[in-house]
Amino acid sequence: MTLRVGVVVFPGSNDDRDAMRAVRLLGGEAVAVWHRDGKLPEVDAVILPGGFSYGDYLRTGAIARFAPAMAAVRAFAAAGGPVLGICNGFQILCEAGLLPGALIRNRGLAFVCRWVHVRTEGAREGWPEGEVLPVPIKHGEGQFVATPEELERIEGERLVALRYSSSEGLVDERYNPNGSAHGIAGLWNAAGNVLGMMPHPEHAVDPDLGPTGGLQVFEWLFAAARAFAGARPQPAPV
Amino acid sequence: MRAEPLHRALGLTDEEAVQVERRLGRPPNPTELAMFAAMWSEHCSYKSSKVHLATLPTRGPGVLLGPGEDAGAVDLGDGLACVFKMESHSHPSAIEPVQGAATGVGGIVRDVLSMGARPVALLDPLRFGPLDNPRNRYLLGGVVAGIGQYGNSIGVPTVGGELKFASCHGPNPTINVMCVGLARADRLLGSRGGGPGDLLVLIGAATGRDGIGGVSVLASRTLDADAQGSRPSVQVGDPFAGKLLVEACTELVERGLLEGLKDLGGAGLTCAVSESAARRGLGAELHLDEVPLREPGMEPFEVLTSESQERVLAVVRPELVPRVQEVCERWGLSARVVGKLRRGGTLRVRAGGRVVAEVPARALTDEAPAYRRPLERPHVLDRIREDDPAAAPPPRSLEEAFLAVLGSPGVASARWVFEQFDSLVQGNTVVGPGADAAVIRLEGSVRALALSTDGNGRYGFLDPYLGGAHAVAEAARNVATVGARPLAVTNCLNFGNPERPEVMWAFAEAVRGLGDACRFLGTPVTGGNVSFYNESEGSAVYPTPVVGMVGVIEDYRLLSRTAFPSGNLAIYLLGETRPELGGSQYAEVVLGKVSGRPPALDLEAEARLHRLLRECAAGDVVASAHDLSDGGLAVALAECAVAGGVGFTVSVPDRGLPPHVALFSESASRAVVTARPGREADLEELAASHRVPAVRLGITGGPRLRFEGLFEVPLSDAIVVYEGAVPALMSGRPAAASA
Amino acid sequence: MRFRFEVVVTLREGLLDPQGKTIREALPALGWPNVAEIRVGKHIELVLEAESEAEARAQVEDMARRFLSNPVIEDFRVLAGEGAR
Amino acid sequence: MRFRFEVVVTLREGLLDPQGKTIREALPALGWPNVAEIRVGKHIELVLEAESEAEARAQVEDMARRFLSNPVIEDFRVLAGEGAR
Ligand SMILES: Nc1ncnc2c1ncn2[C@@H]1O[C@H](COP(=O)(O)OP(=O)(O)O)[C@@H](O)[C@H]1O
Ligand SMILES: [Mg+2]
Repeated sequence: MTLRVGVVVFPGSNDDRDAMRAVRLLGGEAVAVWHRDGKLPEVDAVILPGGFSYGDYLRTGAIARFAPAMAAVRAFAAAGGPVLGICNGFQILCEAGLLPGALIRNRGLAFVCRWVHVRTEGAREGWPEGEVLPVPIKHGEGQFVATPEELERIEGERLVALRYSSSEGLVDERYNPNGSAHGIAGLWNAAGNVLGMMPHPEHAVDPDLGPTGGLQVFEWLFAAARAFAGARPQPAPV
Repeated sequence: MRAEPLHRALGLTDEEAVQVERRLGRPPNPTELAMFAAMWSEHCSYKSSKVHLATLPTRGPGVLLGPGEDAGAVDLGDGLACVFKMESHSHPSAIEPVQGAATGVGGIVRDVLSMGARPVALLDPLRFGPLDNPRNRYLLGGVVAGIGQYGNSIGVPTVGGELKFASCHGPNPTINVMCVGLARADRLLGSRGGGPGDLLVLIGAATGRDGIGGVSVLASRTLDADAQGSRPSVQVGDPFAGKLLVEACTELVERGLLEGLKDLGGAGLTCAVSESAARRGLGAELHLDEVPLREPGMEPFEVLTSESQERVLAVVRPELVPRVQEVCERWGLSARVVGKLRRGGTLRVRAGGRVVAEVPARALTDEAPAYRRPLERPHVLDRIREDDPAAAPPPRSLEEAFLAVLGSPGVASARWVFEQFDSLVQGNTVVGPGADAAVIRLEGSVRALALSTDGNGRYGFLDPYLGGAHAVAEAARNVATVGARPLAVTNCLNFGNPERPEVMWAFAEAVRGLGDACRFLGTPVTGGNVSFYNESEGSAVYPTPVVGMVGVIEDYRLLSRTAFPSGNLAIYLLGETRPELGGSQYAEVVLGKVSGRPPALDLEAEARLHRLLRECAAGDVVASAHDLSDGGLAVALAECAVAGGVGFTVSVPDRGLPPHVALFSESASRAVVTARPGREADLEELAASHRVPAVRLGITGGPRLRFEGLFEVPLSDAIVVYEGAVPALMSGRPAAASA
Repeated sequence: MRFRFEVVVTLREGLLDPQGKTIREALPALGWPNVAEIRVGKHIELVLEAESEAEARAQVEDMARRFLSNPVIEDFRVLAGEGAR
Repeated sequence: MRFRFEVVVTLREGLLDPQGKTIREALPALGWPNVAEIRVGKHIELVLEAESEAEARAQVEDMARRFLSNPVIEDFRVLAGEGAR
């Protein structure tokens, strides 16, 4: 069965085509979802892509989270559908309250485009713990922040998905490119079906272009999509 | 005192005012005069440069669109066209670096968009004054932030550029930007499509009082203390609106809804409408009341010359207008019919129910004045050129000289700059910034574009003819080094005040050098930009022609990279080294002088090297390749080592040259390569067959850069010096190299 | 009627403000060593149509809470509308 | 003594405010169709040591002009220091 992955296109999305290309490269079918659509097409997973929705004006994700498509994504997530937010997608998920915390200006204030390593945490189906993934980041506002209580809850409930690390998997401030609290690069929601991350896995799947640390992320997305599709009531045969 | 006549206040000379009246057969009204002033400004009319630019080779088998359009285009085969152009945004950036640079990116992107192409890459050649001056740091920081803000937001990868320094760029930073786009060759939008009756649709942002008189005041008058006074005409870029324009325009083109498209840049609507009409041999009707305004009470002349950003003018068949508007509405953009093309050649402008201007469209465009300004070779040059740095005594310590050159900011890594740019978006970046040429694959194929921008101001100063020729040769060499075939050239010519005969002489020489090199290397010039008046406080920029080269690589999987990939590889120097330190990085950094003659350029040898490098890549004979430029052999070897994290041991061939000359000579037409294991003989044979000298220098490996019998440096130190120089300077601390 | 309001959005106490921190660290070298604290927030000026000032203010408060600020990291205050104009 | 000041930095009149424009155009879809104008600027809060309020204010004015704002495109105003604390 070919999995169908919806990629929401907001005005200002930049890496939407890139996410769709990655989905196709890995054997899925990519479907563009327009931000004004209040209803998702029949899909098994959703990606909120990177970019600068609404120019990042006011705050990253602040305007996009009101899009009709986001209401549909919220419902999709509530029903257990897997949702992956990449970079601006992560920022939108936080703004929408689907993930805790927020992303603010990088500690160094400058935009950073660079290959980094991140270490996986929070083992689950399709997501082994302790893998070190080479992936690129490219953002100006990727510093993850949350109140101390919120951070405690995030750690306590093991919601961290990715932390910045050395190529050996050592987590240390030296490898933290933006000042994120606890070196957090990616987060799960409590149910484990929504994943937000600042790095760009869609730019790390094609060996012609560089390392392929992004494959792990899509493996999870596809595993979760398969499980979700399997559990969903099938349309009655006509 | 009597008030200055209006035409002079607007920047027209008395003679030009007479010409305007002659073209009209009557005195112009103030609105018309403003239109002429904007269109006949140096920036829009190229009146001082036209006669020289006409000598450039612009034709070739692959050229689809040459100069004269918003951007040039070459055929890539497989039905694809590459559209590309370079432009300067130096003057606005000197006044407000963030917005100046940002709007520069926006402008060049719209130029490429206007030809019906999707922008796929940006490159940004940058030149500043020395970084020990806080104002220069402020300018560099601001320009980089501005380029990032715009380029990153619109989703076009910034994949290359230059970062150079010279005192002359302190008061006159030189900010160029190149955009490259791809289009279906059969969908290219020249200014030939469409005809009488087609409508003019203004798409994008509302028109405000941005840059009113900006063209003539900001760009065509020498920048000086009174630039303070021109501050309110700074334009603020809206990258989000720019992104929407990119998406809307590419969709309009894909759907085949447009007959033509023009960017609104210098001289705003006046330029876009008059050129749209004149190039088709037509006239037009323009209704200013239909133009969406951002501010109340704008005068017709303001609406006509406003340079508000994020606007384009489309030529649309009447029946297709609703579909055009529908696409624009989807992207949240306004699209308003503001006029119509008509027979007869007259541009008639209406506002408030009356005709406010009526002029022949061609009088504004093709019939603008052209000057053959006086040229004079500056005699001081003779003395400076006689002072040959190769005749100076050798440095006290070669090692110190090496570290000083490697850590000089014009040689050291530009990572501090390019990490602030998204180089990956669009997912086709095979090689991003930090290499000889950037490589962007053509989606769905193994073919790729290779892109490089190059210019050397010191060479331009010492010998503008060679400065022009070297810029082309180096850009082509960079493209050939990765394994690509150079196809065509765009350029930006950065000079001082053209009314000064020495400046004009240098300009003419540079253009001659550029043209000769392009003719010889078979890379026609498809477009470019001239930036004059880069002088203030009595000092002009070096004559700086900057070249943007587009090449094609047939299989990007076989490209050559700079980095030494592993140890135990034989290192070769290709090409001949002569005692050429004139205008070199070494002379500037170690001897503190910019003097002598730039390296000679044998274009025949250059072309042979390019063919060799290409065959080395295609035949998978080499494991790495890097051309030699600033800093010569020593720097090139260090860059290969730093990039790969692999040291080397070499013995520098003496051939009668003192070691420091052999290490730092900037003789042209050279490269360092490593042979694939077991392919050494093939490499030597191939080099011989192309009549390119190839000397085996040594071997890769180990944790040190070892120049046998001379000195050695730990690789880790070299990395600190090379990578640390610019960040240290930008933080206001002294560089590691001088510690 | 038209009413004008100003909304000030500030980062919540306890959260590090990267911009403020960078500015404060730069100040001594620029000749202002005596700045103890500096925080950078947003200042938003609005003009809106409403039947009454009270109605306008209620809308602005709502907008500030739900849209102009992010409660996870920011506080806001609505400043005296300077009245219709 | 410590004094607290607020500096408001706004884009100069006549200049395009892309943020304000984009936000205003988005507002109707978010349920606030009645906002006529919106401009986004910076709000900077400072606490500094000085001998007197007058001296403190003079310093803040200077800082605002030379460093906190960009006179090419921005205006600023220094708001009443809320006094020492
Ligand atoms: N302003 C810049 N923006 C992006 N990339 C840059 C910039 N300046 C330099 N680079 C990159 O750094 C690398 C080294 O530049 P340079 O020394 O000029 O190369 P070369 O000598 O091969 O022409 C190139 O890949 C270039 O694209
Ligand atoms: Mg090179």
